[in-house]
Amino acid sequence: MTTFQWLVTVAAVCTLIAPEGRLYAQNEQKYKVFLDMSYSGNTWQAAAANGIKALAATPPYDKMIEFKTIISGTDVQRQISDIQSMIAAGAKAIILYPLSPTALNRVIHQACSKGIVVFTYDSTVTEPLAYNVSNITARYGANTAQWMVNKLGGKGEIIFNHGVAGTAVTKTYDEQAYAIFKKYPGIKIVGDFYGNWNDATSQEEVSKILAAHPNVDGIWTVDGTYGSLQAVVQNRPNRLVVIAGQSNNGYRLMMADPALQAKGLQGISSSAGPAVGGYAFKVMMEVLLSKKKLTNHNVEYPLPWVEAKDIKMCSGDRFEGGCNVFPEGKVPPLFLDTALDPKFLPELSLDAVQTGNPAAGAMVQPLPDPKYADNLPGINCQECKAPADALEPNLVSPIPVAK
Amino acid sequence: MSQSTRGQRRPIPSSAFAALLYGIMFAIYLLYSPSAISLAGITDLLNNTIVLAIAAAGLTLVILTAELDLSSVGVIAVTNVIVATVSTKVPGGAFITLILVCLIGLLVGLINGWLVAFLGLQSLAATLGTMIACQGVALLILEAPGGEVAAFIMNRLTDTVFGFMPVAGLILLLAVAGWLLFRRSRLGIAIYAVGTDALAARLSGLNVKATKWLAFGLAGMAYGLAGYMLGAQTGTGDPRISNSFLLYVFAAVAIGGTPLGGGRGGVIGSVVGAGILTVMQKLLFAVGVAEFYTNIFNGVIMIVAILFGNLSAILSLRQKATMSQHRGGQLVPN
Amino acid sequence: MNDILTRSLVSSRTFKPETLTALLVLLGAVLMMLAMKVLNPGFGSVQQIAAILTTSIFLVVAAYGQGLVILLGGIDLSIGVVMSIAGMMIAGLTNGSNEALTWALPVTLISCTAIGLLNGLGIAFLKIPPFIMTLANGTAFFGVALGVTAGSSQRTVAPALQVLMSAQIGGIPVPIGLIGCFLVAGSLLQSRTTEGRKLYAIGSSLAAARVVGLPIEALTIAAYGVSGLCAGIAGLLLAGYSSSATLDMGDPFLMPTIAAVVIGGACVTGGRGLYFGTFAGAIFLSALSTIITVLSLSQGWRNIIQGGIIIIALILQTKQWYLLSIVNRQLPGKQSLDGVLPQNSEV
Amino acid sequence: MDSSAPILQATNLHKRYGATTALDEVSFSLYPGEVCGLLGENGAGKSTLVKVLSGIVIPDAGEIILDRLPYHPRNILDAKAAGLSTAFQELSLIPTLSVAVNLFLPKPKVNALRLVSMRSLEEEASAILNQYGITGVSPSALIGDLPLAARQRIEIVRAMLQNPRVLLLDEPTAALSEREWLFGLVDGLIARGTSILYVTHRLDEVRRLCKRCIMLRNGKKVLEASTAGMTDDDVFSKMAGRSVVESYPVRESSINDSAPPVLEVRHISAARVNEISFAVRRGEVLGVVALEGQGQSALFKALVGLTPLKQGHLVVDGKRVVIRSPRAARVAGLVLVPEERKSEGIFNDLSTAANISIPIINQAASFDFIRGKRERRLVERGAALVDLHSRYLPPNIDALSGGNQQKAILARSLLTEPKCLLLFDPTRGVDVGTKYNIYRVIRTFVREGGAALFYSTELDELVHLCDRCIVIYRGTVVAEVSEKELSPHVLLSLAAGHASEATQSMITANSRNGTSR
Repeated sequence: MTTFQWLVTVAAVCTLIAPEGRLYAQNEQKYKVFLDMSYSGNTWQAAAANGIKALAATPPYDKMIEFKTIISGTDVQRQISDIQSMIAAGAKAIILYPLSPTALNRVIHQACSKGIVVFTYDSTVTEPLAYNVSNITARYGANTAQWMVNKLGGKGEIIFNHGVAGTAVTKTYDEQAYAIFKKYPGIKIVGDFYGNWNDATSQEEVSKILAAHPNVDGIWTVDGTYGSLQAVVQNRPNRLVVIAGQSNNGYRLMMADPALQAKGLQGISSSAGPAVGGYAFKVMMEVLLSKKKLTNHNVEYPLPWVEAKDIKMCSGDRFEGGCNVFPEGKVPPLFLDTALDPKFLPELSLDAVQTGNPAAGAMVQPLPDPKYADNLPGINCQECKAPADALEPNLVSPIPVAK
Repeated sequence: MSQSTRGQRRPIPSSAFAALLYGIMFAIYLLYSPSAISLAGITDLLNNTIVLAIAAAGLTLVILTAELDLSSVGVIAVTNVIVATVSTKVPGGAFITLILVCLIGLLVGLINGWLVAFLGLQSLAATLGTMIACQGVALLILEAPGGEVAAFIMNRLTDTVFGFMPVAGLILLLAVAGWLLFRRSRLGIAIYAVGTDALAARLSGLNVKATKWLAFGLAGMAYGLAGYMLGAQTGTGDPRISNSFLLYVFAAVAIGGTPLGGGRGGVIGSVVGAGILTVMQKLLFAVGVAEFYTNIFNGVIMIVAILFGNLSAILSLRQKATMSQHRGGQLVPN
Repeated sequence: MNDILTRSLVSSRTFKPETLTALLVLLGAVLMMLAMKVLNPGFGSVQQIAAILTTSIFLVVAAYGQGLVILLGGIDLSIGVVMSIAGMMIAGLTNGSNEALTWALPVTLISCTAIGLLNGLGIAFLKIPPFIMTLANGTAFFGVALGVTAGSSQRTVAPALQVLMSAQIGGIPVPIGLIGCFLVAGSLLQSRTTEGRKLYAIGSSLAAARVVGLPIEALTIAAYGVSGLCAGIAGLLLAGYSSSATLDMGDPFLMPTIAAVVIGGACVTGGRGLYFGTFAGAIFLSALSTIITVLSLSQGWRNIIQGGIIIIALILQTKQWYLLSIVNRQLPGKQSLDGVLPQNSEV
Repeated sequence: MDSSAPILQATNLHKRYGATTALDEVSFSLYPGEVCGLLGENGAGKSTLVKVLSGIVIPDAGEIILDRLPYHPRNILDAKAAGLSTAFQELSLIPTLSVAVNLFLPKPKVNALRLVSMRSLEEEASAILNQYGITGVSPSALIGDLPLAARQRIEIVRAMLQNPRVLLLDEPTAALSEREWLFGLVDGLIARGTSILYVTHRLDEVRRLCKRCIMLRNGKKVLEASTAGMTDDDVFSKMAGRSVVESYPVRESSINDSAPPVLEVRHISAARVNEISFAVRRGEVLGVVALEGQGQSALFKALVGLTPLKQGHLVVDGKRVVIRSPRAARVAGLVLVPEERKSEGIFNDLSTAANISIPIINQAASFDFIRGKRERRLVERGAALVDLHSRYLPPNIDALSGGNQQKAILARSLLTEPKCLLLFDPTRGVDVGTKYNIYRVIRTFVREGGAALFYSTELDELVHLCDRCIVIYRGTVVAEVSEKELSPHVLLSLAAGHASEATQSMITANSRNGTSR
């Protein structure tokens, strides 16, 4: 083909697709709301995004907003570019998982100055005009580390499973957990690795450390908990560990299994749950619709905290009557039970967080007043001070340090 | 990129096809999002392009010498966190940091070049090593995203000058102009010569090793500059530069018409290639492609862009066929 | 005696310089293990080493395809995505049922092979550079998988696969047996079959391969197909190992597959390399990551050490050629081939 | 300058590559204003000596004195600075750069901005091209777009540009048709007192230019003598190290006309090939005569399907065949021995044995697995056909000399049991001994019922080896010359297009005037 023919072909293609392009032109009366996912392809992100999507399609919001999901990927510049596009497309509200607490500030500031409501979920930004909904301030690191120390009686060998190197979340939690473990001279960190919030990676790495240090007593994780525990079960099936971490359904089932408990398994299921996404969306919608006025730009989503004794099997598709785990086979072991939240997100069913479709007959329920979060400089605010006890646990009480 | 435009007719450079494709994509983008033609819209687009464009320009120098370089993301990570930690701490931080990041980039590049040219390591593997090591250095400097970039860098370099010229555009123009001059320098000529035929270059008296070494060094400097511009754009430092960025850098070079085999192509094509990849993101958004379709279209458009560039190869082949046959024997009466 | 040894080293067809590279790389892995023993005297039991070897199986399998493709002078950047897709598919199709494996297994592997074949088609017929073709194809199929699954598998992996990865037969963990089988089968296929031989030839000189009339397109497509298949198998094993599947679980394996192939002595421009070398490279990387994990350093230092060791391994590898040339020099003069001038040293 | 003192004196140069001794205690002198021939077979060490003198290769031992000063060049720039420059056999030009830039490499002139001005460079180059009598080459043309002969001239001119005191010319006529151009330049340089080391394997050139010559064999200097009174036989036997002078094999006609022609080409056209028809009969070697760039290369490529046919077809053994790829050609019985041995012939990462067995490797396999013993038998059979010693089989083929590589390629071709061999200049860059070997192989092949299409740049070969020749000019067959009429003169004049309208009588007339055998 000649260049000319190519040009003609391309022009023809353009004219064919051009009329469709006006999809933003109609529905002027609806609010344009964007979800900007960064990562895609892991369980946590998928569940969070599905929760948001399901809520966006749940009455009455389905009629009120025009909702669109954008996947920006892991490159922060692409996220900046996409947010710029959203501003240009006339967004009224943007909910996003930010790739960096600071890199997006300028573009978010631009958006907010144009009156766009910007909410982040789980990860935070320091831009004061944006709202952060997260439990990064809920001292996961301090609480779980202290819980482990208490269970271990202040001594033992532990493996430290960091999250993703170079992220604010990992830095925050690591700092807290290290501070606690350091207080107890009997606690010895014999191996640490960056599991990248990935169960397969965590399982490999724990296997390797167990090979070098066969007497490990505990594993501290943020995510990749199920994989970490799998490694112990496979390599040392008769002596399990004290472990802190996520809320994967498989992990909760193992925690509650008396046979495993008899072999020494003690677990805590905490960590950030995907429901924070849906919660952030609901808060955002209430702010957008002027039903709520926030006095602080940092909102704390409560930290899940489930011990073995709290685990209760569900029979249906929802967490009803205080149940908080599904039977094996109903969901895959990596399913995050914290994708559901009967208190704040009663609209969501199991199917909703798995597929992003709204639950039949659900109506969006109003939220109670939010709990505002502590300041964490460089994480959710710029010129601010963290509370003096930011490294201390607030859910468990410390045992005395053995001399 | 022909060395001369006079004399015989040259095949159309593949960068011209890349530019044409860019034009088409930009036109469609405008069709859907007319506001993009505003100064602010174009400034945004250029700001989004510049980091990728500079990194791709640097990589082009290495690829022209028929080597590969994965270290770009490592160098960008290091220099980006340097900008975020140093630029506000020293007087005249913007300028001093600029010098610093260029030197750091140069240093890493020269290490790469030394490993490849003088120790004879395979470039792909050696630069993988330096990439990982650099990412480590970045993490040592800044444990998590943060730091602060001097306001001058952050505001002025992303703004416009003379009321109509985005600074990013100006820098890109300078880079292109610099390249056009560089191509006429001895080193520029040597880079093409070495990439085309290292043996012939050596027999011609060119220092093949030094040429490769310097190409890596200059590439490193470009990565350093890219890290600096990333700091300008984000106003912060981030020790993690995603691997997808690395792949985009390579894609920009390939789409710009520089084959990985070396000796052909040039920086201008790579800058356009970076532009294509950036406008692609905007275009997909504007057309209304969302969610996972973005990934699918990303993949398809990359392939289409390459096929488009292959057109130039096909056209020049056709032209070659009509030209005289190059190789042949001779007759020697004995 | 020395002469006989050196002669057999140099002239025997089976003992290529690449074999020496591979052995040295394996030696490096062993040295690292010994260093671990020094660091921690409790280390060193068979079970512990088996556990480390088990974790290398994914790399050993996935790197085989990468090795074949690199042998042709190409590269496959879709391996990570294909691994993830395989895991997601097997979980989605079996949904925890072993019976379903009988058809889900072939369906999954055929799909993965098909993605690889698509890479090969674009490269062989549309002449798209492998770098872009595999990157673009991987990106596109990631999108497809994301669309189908919404990002994570909502179903469980068949228990049989999980059992496979944790079971032992006669005291030997199944994965280690699998590694052994794969190594033997892979090496035979690459080095002893006619197709393997032709791959070496094509990678060595495309123009000559064309003149001789080798089926370049078919073998290119096949090599990428095998790469997709291997990534698929690795993905299945990974899903079985971690009893779960996510769409990002293959990503960490892409760069290591390339590193393993190159550290194992293959030449990225094609024509050279043994699967034994790739295998050694994979084991080396596993040992390296183990020792780095156990060292308890900040991630920054981990990266610096990891990058540094890769570079050192490469430098030692090039020095090995000096070793070989010293060996060569021991040959008596009349053994020399007249007119024998190694191409690279002549110029 | 004292004309009796040597300008260049090398003493006991020694260079080894691994097990191979490339230069073994070589000593020689070069005097001001002389042309000294350097003779030797391929692999004798000529190129290594040139590279040592040029600074490309560092010798293991030995001394060189250039103009009474010790001379230890570490690279080509050292050599240039010392006044020694070289025109290389491999051609050291960069295809993607222009003629002008190539001429002034490695250090083209720069302006105040340290930039190269293409315009002034091209002007200067244009003047130089004129001065050296090169016409029809634009200084802005890319080297890659030029014919080989023009490239060779530019290579030579570039070496001369430096006004060297010592000039090394390594096989400068390998791709050059008009040698007088070079001889004129050489004469001019000599008159100015330049010393030239002239590397060649062509005796007539040595006689024409050199008063003195030295000869290498297996890295050793075996002869240093005045060229006067040297006989060809002396030289060849010294060069090959054999006492018996080789000769062309006896050409006993083995043409079998009773069977249909092995290959019939009917009106084929392709890129650079225009309506060519001819037939190769069983038992016949059909020669192809052409000046460079007349489409002969395209013809050979089209015959095996490397380039598509635009029209016409091929008939093999009386059956029409469609050939779209070399694979199809092989199945039909046509096998090409390609032009560019290094890039199209050998697989340099593979052993010689694997190079030989590759097209028929499936025959050595059962259930797709290669059986070592069967492959070895196969390869040894092929090697025996071409007289390739079995010790060459295990090592990588790139360790072999050009001649042995060519033998391996022939063995590979013969093993596929072709009906017709298509040989494109198979003796280029091959040493004398191997050449005769190759001739014998070809004759044997046709005697046993095969057929061959044979193109060569050396008329002598065509005259002595072929049963018949066709002449190609501008992409089409302009004449056919039968065995009786074959002579270098006839072929040359036809190939040059002088007799493009020639009738049979003219050819006959020409051949009478020529020096027919």
